[in-house]
Formats: sequence, structure tokens, C-alpha cells
Amino acid sequence: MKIGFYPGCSLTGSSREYNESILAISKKAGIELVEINDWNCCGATAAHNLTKELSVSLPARNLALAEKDGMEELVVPCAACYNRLVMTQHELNENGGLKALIADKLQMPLKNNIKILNVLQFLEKYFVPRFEELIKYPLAYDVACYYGCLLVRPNKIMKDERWEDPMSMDSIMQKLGANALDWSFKTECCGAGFSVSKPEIVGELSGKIVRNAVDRGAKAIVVACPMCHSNLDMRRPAIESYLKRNVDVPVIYITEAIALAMGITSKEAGINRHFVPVNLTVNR
Amino acid sequence: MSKIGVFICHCGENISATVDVEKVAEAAGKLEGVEFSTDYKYMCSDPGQTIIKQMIKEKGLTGVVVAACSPRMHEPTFRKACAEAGMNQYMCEMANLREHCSWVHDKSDATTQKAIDIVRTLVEKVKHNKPLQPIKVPITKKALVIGGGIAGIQASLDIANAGHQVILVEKDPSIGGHMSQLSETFPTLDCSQCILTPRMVEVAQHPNITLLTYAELEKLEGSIGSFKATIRKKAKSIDEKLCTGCGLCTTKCPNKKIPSEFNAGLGLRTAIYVPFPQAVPNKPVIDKENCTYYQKGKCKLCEKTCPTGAIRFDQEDELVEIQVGAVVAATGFNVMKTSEFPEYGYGKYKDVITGLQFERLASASGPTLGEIRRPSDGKIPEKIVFLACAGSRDPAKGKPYCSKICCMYTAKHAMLYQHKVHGGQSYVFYMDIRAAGKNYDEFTRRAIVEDEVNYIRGRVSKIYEENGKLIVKGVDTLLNAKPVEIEADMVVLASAGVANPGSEELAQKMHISYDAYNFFAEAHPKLKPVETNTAGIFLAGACQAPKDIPETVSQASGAAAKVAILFSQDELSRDPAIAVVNRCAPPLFSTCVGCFMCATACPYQAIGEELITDRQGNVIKRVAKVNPGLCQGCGTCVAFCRSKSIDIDGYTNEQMYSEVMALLNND
Amino acid sequence: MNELIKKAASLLESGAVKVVIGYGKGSTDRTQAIFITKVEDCNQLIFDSRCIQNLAVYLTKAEIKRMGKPAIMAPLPVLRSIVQLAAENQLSDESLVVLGVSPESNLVEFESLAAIESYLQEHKIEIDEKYRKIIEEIKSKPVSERFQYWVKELEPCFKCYACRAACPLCYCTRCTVESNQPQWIPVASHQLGNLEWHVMRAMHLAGRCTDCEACYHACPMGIPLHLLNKSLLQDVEENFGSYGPSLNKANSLSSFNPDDKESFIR
Amino acid sequence: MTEFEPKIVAFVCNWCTYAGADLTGTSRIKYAQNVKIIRFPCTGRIDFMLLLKAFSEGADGIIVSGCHPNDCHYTSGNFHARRRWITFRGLLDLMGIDVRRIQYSWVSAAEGAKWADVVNSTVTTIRELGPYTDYAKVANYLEKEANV
Repeated sequence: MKIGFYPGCSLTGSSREYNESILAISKKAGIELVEINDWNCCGATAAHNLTKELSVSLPARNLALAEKDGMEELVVPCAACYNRLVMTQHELNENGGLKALIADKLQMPLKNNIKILNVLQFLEKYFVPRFEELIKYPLAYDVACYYGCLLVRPNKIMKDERWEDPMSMDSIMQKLGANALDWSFKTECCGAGFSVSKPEIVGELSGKIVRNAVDRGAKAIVVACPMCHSNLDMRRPAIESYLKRNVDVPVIYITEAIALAMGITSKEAGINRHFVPVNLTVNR
Repeated sequence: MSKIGVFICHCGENISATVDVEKVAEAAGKLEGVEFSTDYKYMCSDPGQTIIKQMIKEKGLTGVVVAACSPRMHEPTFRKACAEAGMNQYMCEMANLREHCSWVHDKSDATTQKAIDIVRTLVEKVKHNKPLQPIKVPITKKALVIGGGIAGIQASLDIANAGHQVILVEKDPSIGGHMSQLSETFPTLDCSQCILTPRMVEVAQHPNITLLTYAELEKLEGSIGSFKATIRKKAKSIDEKLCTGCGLCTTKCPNKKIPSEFNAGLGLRTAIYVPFPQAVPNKPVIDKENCTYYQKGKCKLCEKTCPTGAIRFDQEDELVEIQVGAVVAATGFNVMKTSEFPEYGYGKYKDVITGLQFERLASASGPTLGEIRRPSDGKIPEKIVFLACAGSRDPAKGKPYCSKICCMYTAKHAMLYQHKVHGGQSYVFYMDIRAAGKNYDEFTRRAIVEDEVNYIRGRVSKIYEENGKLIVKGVDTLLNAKPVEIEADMVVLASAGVANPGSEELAQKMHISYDAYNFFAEAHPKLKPVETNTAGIFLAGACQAPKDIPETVSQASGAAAKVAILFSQDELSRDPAIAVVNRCAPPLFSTCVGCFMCATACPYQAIGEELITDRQGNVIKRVAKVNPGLCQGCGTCVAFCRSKSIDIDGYTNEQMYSEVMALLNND
Repeated sequence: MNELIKKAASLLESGAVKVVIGYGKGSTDRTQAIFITKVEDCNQLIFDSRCIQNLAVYLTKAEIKRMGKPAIMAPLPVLRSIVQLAAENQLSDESLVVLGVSPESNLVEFESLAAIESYLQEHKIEIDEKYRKIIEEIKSKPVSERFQYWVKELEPCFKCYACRAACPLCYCTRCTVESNQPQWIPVASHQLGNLEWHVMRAMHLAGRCTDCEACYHACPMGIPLHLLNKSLLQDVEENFGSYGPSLNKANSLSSFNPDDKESFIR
Repeated sequence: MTEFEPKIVAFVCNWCTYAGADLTGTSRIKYAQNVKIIRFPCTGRIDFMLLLKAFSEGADGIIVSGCHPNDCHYTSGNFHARRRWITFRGLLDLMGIDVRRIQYSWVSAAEGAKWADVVNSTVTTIRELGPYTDYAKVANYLEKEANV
């Protein structure tokens, strides 16, 4: 089976492990993720603060390319990319004029009806139904599922009926054999916006997230967004200096969790790339 | 041959500024059948009306057209004037030169020409007007009051004291409504029940009031003066005559774990229950959903314990029909539940409660006997946070309106807390403090100054739990907008006042309109605040919009006054614009062929049948007949009738036809 | 047929009915309505493809009513008209005996009007493809051409009112065209008078017409009046759901559905 | 050459659109003079024959307007009207009586601005369509005769 795939910049840079793990599990499940030919930036960076037009043209081009490649579904693991693409698709469908304008700029036809999946929707659709066969080793840990902001906001477009307390990732983890904890920071801001400019603010915001997870007894924080990951993982020193204590709770992508449960090695899944070592094991 | 007088009004400058009124008067004078025409600065003024009256007498006018403002404004005025001059008032029509012409067009010949066209049209109409007599409808001097809260209680007492019969219908087992749940009331902090219960008793004992509790409106037919209401008396499963209200049964009922509605879910009750000790009537009902016998088929412990054998398991709902002349809707309101606030935990935190629940905690008759203890573990909260505007003024929650009472009761709650929990700390997050009302602002001041309640101007984005504390994340917009976090033991949401569930259906049953939030709509936002757009149905209290007690009581008395005014007449005179089935000479008698399609089209079931018989009483013909009492004059039947056998006074086929002709033939 | 004749005879004999309304031989090779009051005349009753006149029209005529309780020969179009008339309170179970004639020309008896309605459920009105096409074609013309088409089609009408006289549902004792206060329809048979008369008649039949085509067959000038009714029949079906005369189902134009859909009201 | 000034008749219900048009006045919103209002108790009262009459008397356009669905002062007059117009419109369309010349609308007592908008846009539409000569010809046929 072939499904469209939009990696975006993060998955080819700071979060290669995310890329590697999703490809690894798909491969093992016999799903071929086909990368969009000649894809470009999703515009999550500066674009949508600069001009409206640019902020939609960038994602729109990717959507048009995907259509050109005859894709009906598009998996977008990076939450930021996902957010931009979905927002764009929504805006263009709401605003016919804009759609025409953009299509004209792109010099490409744009039906704008491709189904965009974030990682959780992708897993729910193609993996969860096959867990019986796919999952070899249950991942029996207490985990805190951290969704961040981009997967659920703005709710009127993302349409999660529990947008303040989402459950989709939790239910997947439960099915993996883990115990998804009820905690309070599922959708709190990790400070991604300040990641570069004001790391100390990241320290505070991410710090509170990590603290609450640890206090609830989480043995791992599960994420589905490169920004969340880099802040909770890479910014650990800043976090620890804010919390004034050491915390060694690992931060893993849900795809990595699944990889482990499917019996894929840490190396294949890129789990060895983390700053905070992942000390999770499945008893083989 | 008609002699019509046309009177053109300048309305000061309002018409004459853009319409050449002299020209209009002149043109009108030339119209066939017009005896006299003139213009005047203010036709509605006394001198203006005098001109009309004089001319009617002098020229023996048979019809009058007043070309001035909208008939919706002054038609009654001028018809009255005509009547005083001895002309049938329905021979007077108004041409709308202000709202429909001078105000909406610039000064030009075209504007003046349009004015002339309008006048000509109405002149043609008047030529076909017939003298009519207002319809008299007898008034049933008995009122139906729906809802037994303070609004319904007040309205019932006032109407009853005016000497009229009242049927008070309450859906719950006892009257009292939300007010009976309140602890103290602002701005005086006097005990709510202490002032309410005497009124409840008065209702129960009043000779003019029939109290139907545990009952709901099933159907409402008819119109002002003569409604027919069908009431469903839900089965209480007890014989009220035998029951002495001793309450033994409630002590024996095995099913004790039902959340009590009266205690807003914070207390428990049994399946056979009296909602609260001061209930009126103070007799239990069996809640079938939770009764072991009704659910499992055995138990009947209450029956065994009842000393008077008053339990009736076989009792069934009863439908009663009553004739009433007026209806007062006083069905009250409700508040948003904590589960409706995702950002505050979807109701999963036991210690996040609504203001109404706090009332029960603070009430001496409440589950904690008036001690402020938090629901989760019964601890006394050392730090409590109040959220004013939880849902209200929040378009994102679909409630852009202000619930009006929250600022005041939140201040009250904070005060009560400070009075009851010494050394406790209370915080109030607010958008604005809206304390408009007699002694209201003084009251909130007192909370801030004397009781040292910490008021923080800002909203709360999130509430979450961290090691046993509720962390309230908000912002203080006055302290250069710093985020604030408060570790609270308990949080009270002043959640938005909302329409009662089912109010939409009820409004439709009563044929009254309701707003976007399902609150009942008043007939005019300013000048008819207690009327609805259905004559004879009035509004009292929070079913129209959230209100505090004094406002509710005054509106209730207002509604009662309206009812009393209506009942001060023996019969009602209604506009005679109603449908009639024609009559003609034998052998036809009427051109109606009795297909009765008009009857199916009539929104008021006003069309019945009439048998035309010869002297021997043999039926010659079966034709439609309009009941003038029920017909409201929409004329839908008229447009339906293929043989043009049914027509409507005031808007007859001839009138409408000639208007069209006249309007278009201006050359 | 013999069956029907026997039945008719026995009805007259027993006095159950006073007159049998049926088809009989007409001048030249045409058929005409005959009103039989004597048992021996029953064998004059015939039925074949030429019997296209809608006999139901006589049920509401005073002259016939005066003859006493009738039995009526009723092929499908007549049956439909009978149900519609009953729905409009012009007939009742007691007022007549219906001698149904099936599409296979066999006698069908009914113990009640309701029985007729359910019988008609199996024989729903179906508008011939041919006509659907014609109507489509007309609608596809530019508006002004369409108008001219009808002005031309109606030109020959000289207001003989045969259409009205032949229509079982035109039983009004005073037709609007005869009411002159106000004069809704110009009496003269000029373009306007004809146009307004036929528009009005079509509207008065909307939701009631049972597509018997009597008006068309009666028209001496062969004006395709039935197209108007058929088109309205389609519209009613399209907008307000399946159509068919019914005793208890409210007529589609004197009832409504709060969710009726339209595209032209702003 | 001066612009064609269409004659437009508005059949409106007393409770919603007539009051709405009053509001247009009180809010001093200007609109074209071409439209003249005839007041009916309810859209349910409006006889389809009157629309034909308006055309035969030389109207170039017609507005029919009343209460929004569910807001009818008589609870269901407008629902009946809606069915009637759906049917009537179908017939007119078949007969080539230009349905673009009849604008139906729901204008509530609170929609003064909408009324002005309905009027102006209708006037524009009718201006584009030009005088209703088709119908006029047929109607004048009558006068020719009368003059004989």
C-alpha cells in the first residue's frame, strides 16, 4: 500500500529519529510512504508572520504537488507542518477567491481535497486495527502523553472533541500495553516559540510540563511533535536549572514506542539519537 | 358614491423636506371620489385631528386617508379621531409617506410622484372599505401560571389577590424554584428561605390558587381571553388526600444514593422523597427511574411503612384540560454545568463547582449544614478561587451575553466564605464588576474592603490538579498583565445562566418566540418587556433572560398587572380583520363548495363546517364557516380558495385588487 | 365486461343504486357517457380503449345527484378522481358504488373508498417519458421564446370552457373566471384573457390534478393543457414528495413542511 | 437617453417586512424610489393572481416578502406561502413568464438594512432585464381591443 508522505524540515534535521521510526514501523507493516516530489517549506517558520499570501502559498504548493503525484492521503508527522497544511486547506476551501489566486500563483491545478493525516490519525487508521499481529512486546510503562498545541488547536478546525484533554494518543499507548496517566499538561505550551530566542522561558514552560509528568509517576513522556520533543529533550539542562533538580525521564516519539513494541531495534528506530537516554526496554 | 378626505401630513419637516406635500394634496384632490384634500404640519396634533373631524362633519366624508407616518405608528390615533367625528373607524386608512417614502428617498420629483402613487393606492383601497365593528371575545377570568419559582409565586399571588382564579403549574414536586436553593441573598445577606417560605405557604393556602405540582404543560390552544390548556399531571405514586407528609416512607426507602436535585448534586436523596424540608406541598413523590419497585418489580417498603396506606404504585399520568384567559410563563433558568468547561477539567475535578452548588454548601439546610467543606474530602478550603464570567460574555462558549447576577452573587459567595472560614483566603477573577443596582456597588465594595476578598481583573485560562491542589492559571491585567497561578483548595465557577432545557419546545407549544439562546422573547425590548408577541401570554423572571430576585419579582408583578388589566374587562374587542365565507341568494346560498382545503390550511383550526338547511331542516349544502373567536386574520385561506368564496375584512380581494391597479396606473 | 354488466344490473334491480354511470356507444365510432336507470339497458355498457372521458365529472353535477345514488364505471383515471373528490369532501362511502375497471378491463369491486386508495398504491400515476421530454424541451427554450410558444398555443382558445366542464375537479359552483368583483380574469378570449385563465386553472389544479387528460381531450382546439398539469405534477412530486390522491394525507398545497427546500428566497 | 426606471410592486406582510421597511425609514437608509409597497396581513394572504395582475398592469418587477420561516406572526402563513411560490414559480417558468422578475425574500422587522438591499438589488436586476415588453404586448392586446 502506498501513502503520500511529507517529512518537512525537522524530520530531515533535528528529529531524524522521528523520521527513522515512522519509516521503520511503516516498512515493517508493509506500508510504503511515498515522499512528495520536490516538496518545500511548510511555512511554519517566519512565513505566517510575514504575509498571508506566502503563508498559504507555501503549504498550498505542497498540496498541489501531492495531488500531482496522485496522492489521496498525505501523512504529515511534524505537528507544525500538519497544522500549516490543514489550516491552508481549510482557508482555501473557505475562501474561493484566495484559492483561485493561489492556484494561479502556483501555476498548478489545486483540487484541495487531499486527506491530510497527522501521526496519530495515521496510526489509528493503519496500525491500531492490526495491533494484534504487529505488536510483539507490550510496552508496560506508566507514560504521560504530551500533545502540545499544534495537534489540537485551533479546535474549530482540528475538531478534537476533547481539545483541552485529548485522548487519542493515550488510547494508542494503552493498546500498546502502557498505562497512560491522567495528567494536567497535555496541551500546555512548551515554549517552542522561544526555543532559540529565550531558552530560559523554554526552561520554565517545558519544566512545568516535565515536572507534572514526573510527579504523576511517568516513566516516559510520549510526543508526536518535533518541537515538543526538542524542547523537552534537548532543552533538559534549561529545564533542570529551572526545576533545580535532575530529571532523567526520557521523551519518546509515539512512533518510537510502537517501533519498540513491534520488536524493531532502538538503532533502527533512531532511539539512540536522544539527548536524554531512553532506558525503556521490552522483555523479548 | 364615495366622498373621501385626504389629509397630507408634513410631520414637521420629516415628510415635507423631501416630498412636495402641497403637490401631493393637489394631486389627491383631483382623484375620482376624493371630496377634500389638504396638508398640515402635524396631522397627529390636536389641531390636525380637529381638521379631520371638522371635514368629516362638514363634507360628510365616507372615507379618510391620512398620508403621514407608518400605520403601525398612528393608525389607532386617526381611527379614533374619525370615530369621534361619527365615522366608522375602519373607513380610515393611512398612507405611509414617512417611513416608506420621505425618509428613504432624497428630495426629487420621483419622490413626490411616489408619494402621490401611495396616496392614490390607499384612496382606491378606502373606496372598497366596509364599515366594521370590533369583534367581542368573552374573557375567561382565570390565569395559568407556568413555573413555581419566585416569579411564578409572585405572579400567582398578585393575580389571586386581584380576585382572579389562578392555576399554578410546577414541574418539580415542590414550588420554590432556584430561590429556595439559595443560602443568603444579596445585597442584604438575609436568608433566602426565610423570606421565601412564607410566600410558598401563602400560595398553598390561597383560596384563589390551584396548585398543580409535578405537572407540565402538554398543549396550549386558543387565543387571548380563551385559551385551552392541557396539563400533564405526572404520577406521584401517592394518594395526596391520604398522605399526611409524615415522611416515614422516605426513612425506609432502601435506595438512598440518588444525587439530590435540590442540593445541586452535592447531597443525596431517596427514591421516594420530598425535595427539601420546607417543600410545598410537603408530600413525597416516587421517582420512578430510581425506585427499586418500578425498576426491579419488588420492594414496596414504603407501602408497608406508610401508616395511612397512601402509596399508589398503579397511579398513572393524568391529563387535565383547563380554560384560561391569560398565561404567565415563569419557567426560570438554569446554569452551565462544570462539565461544559474543557479548560477547567470537563467537570472531572470534584472541587470545581458551580455557584449554585456553592449556595447549597453555604446554606444551613445544605448537605454540610452551612459549613464550607469541599466535596472531594470534606476538608475546609483554606484558599478558594471564584471565577466570575464562567461562560458568560464568551462568544467561544456561545454565550456572548452577560448573565447579570454573577458579579453580585460571587461577591456574596466570597463574603460568606470569609465570614464562615476565618483566616481563609479568597480570590475573584473578574472581567468587570457589574454591580448596577440599589446598594449593589456598596455591597461588592464591602467584599473587597471589609472582607478582604482579593479581586483580580483577568480571566482564567486553565485549572489543573497538581499534588492535591487546584492550580488556577490566569492573568492579572492590572498588574502589567502578568500571568498568575493560584494553588487553590476549591474553585467556584459563576457559570453562565442559560435557558432551561426544553424551553424551546415549551415556547413552540405556546406559540411564543424565543431568542438565539432559547430565552423567551418579549414583544418589545423596551416598551413591552412583559408581553410576548402572542396576545394574552406574558413573561415573568429568568425565562426571558437571567435576572436577580428583585427584578424577577417586579417583572412578575408587572405580568400580573397585565393579566389583571385584561381581566378587568368582561369581553375583549379585537380587530375585525377576520375571514368570512360569503353568502348569496338561493339556490346557491354560498359559492363555497365545501372542499375544506381552507380548513387544512388554517393555522388556528378556526374553520369549521356549517350545514345550510331548508325549513324542514334537510341539509341543502355543507359549507365552511369561520369561527371569529379563533380566526386571527392571516388570510391564508383567502389566497387558497379557488372559488373566491372566503374573504378577509380589511384586506378583501376587492381592496387588494384595486390597490394593485391603482398603484400601477399613474399615467 | 359481462361481469360488470351483471353487477350493474343487480345493483339497479336491488335498488341499491338508482343510476349507473358508464360508457356507451356514441355518434359515429365514438363513445359517450350513458346514464342507465333500467335493468334491461345495462347491456348498453361498453368498455374499450376509446373510453377516455372521465366519468367522475358527473358525480358532482346537480342533475345527476338528483337522480339518486349512482354506481359508476371507473377505470384508473376515474378511480383517482373519485379518491381526490372524496378527499375534498365531495363524496363519501355511502354516496356511490364504484365499479372499478382494471387495466385488463376486468371488474374490480371495492368495499370502501379507502380500499380504492390502497388499490391505487399499486397503480401510481406515472408521467409518460414522452411528456417529460416535451416539457424538458419547452423548458430548455429561452424564456421569451417559451412565452411566445404558450401565447401561440393558447391563441386558438375561445373560452368555451370545455376543459373546465370535462374536469372532475372543476366542480366549483362559481368559477373565479365568473366572479367580477373584482374581475380577476378578462372575459374576452384575447391573449391576456386566455393566458391568465389557463395559468389560474393550472394553479387551481396544482397538487389536485390526477393526470386524466380529460381537459386536453375535451379541448376543441387541441391545446396541450395537460402539459401544464403534468409539469406541475412533476414539480409537486419533486418538491413535496410522492404524489397521489389520498383520503387522509393532507393535500400538498394546503399543507406544508417546515423544512421545504427552495433556492430562490433570499 | 435617460436610464430605464422600472415599476416594481412589493407585496409584503404587515408583521415582518412592512415593519422592516419602517425600520429602513427610521434608520434613514436610502433606496430606489421604483418600489412601492402593498401591505398584506401575511404572505399567506398573497394571491398568486395578484402577481399576474401586477404584470398585466405594467409592473416590470415584483417583490414578495414576509417573515422568516418559524417567525410567522400567524405561525405558518409563510410556510404555506413558500409552497405556493415554489409551485407557482415552476408553472411561470414553464410558461416563460420571467421568474427573474419576481424576487422573494424573508425580511424581518429588525432587518431594515436588508430591505433596502433587497429593493436596490431587485431594481438593478430589473434594470438589466429591461422593461417587461413580452407581457406588456400581451396585456396591451387588451387595450387595442378596447379602443376598437
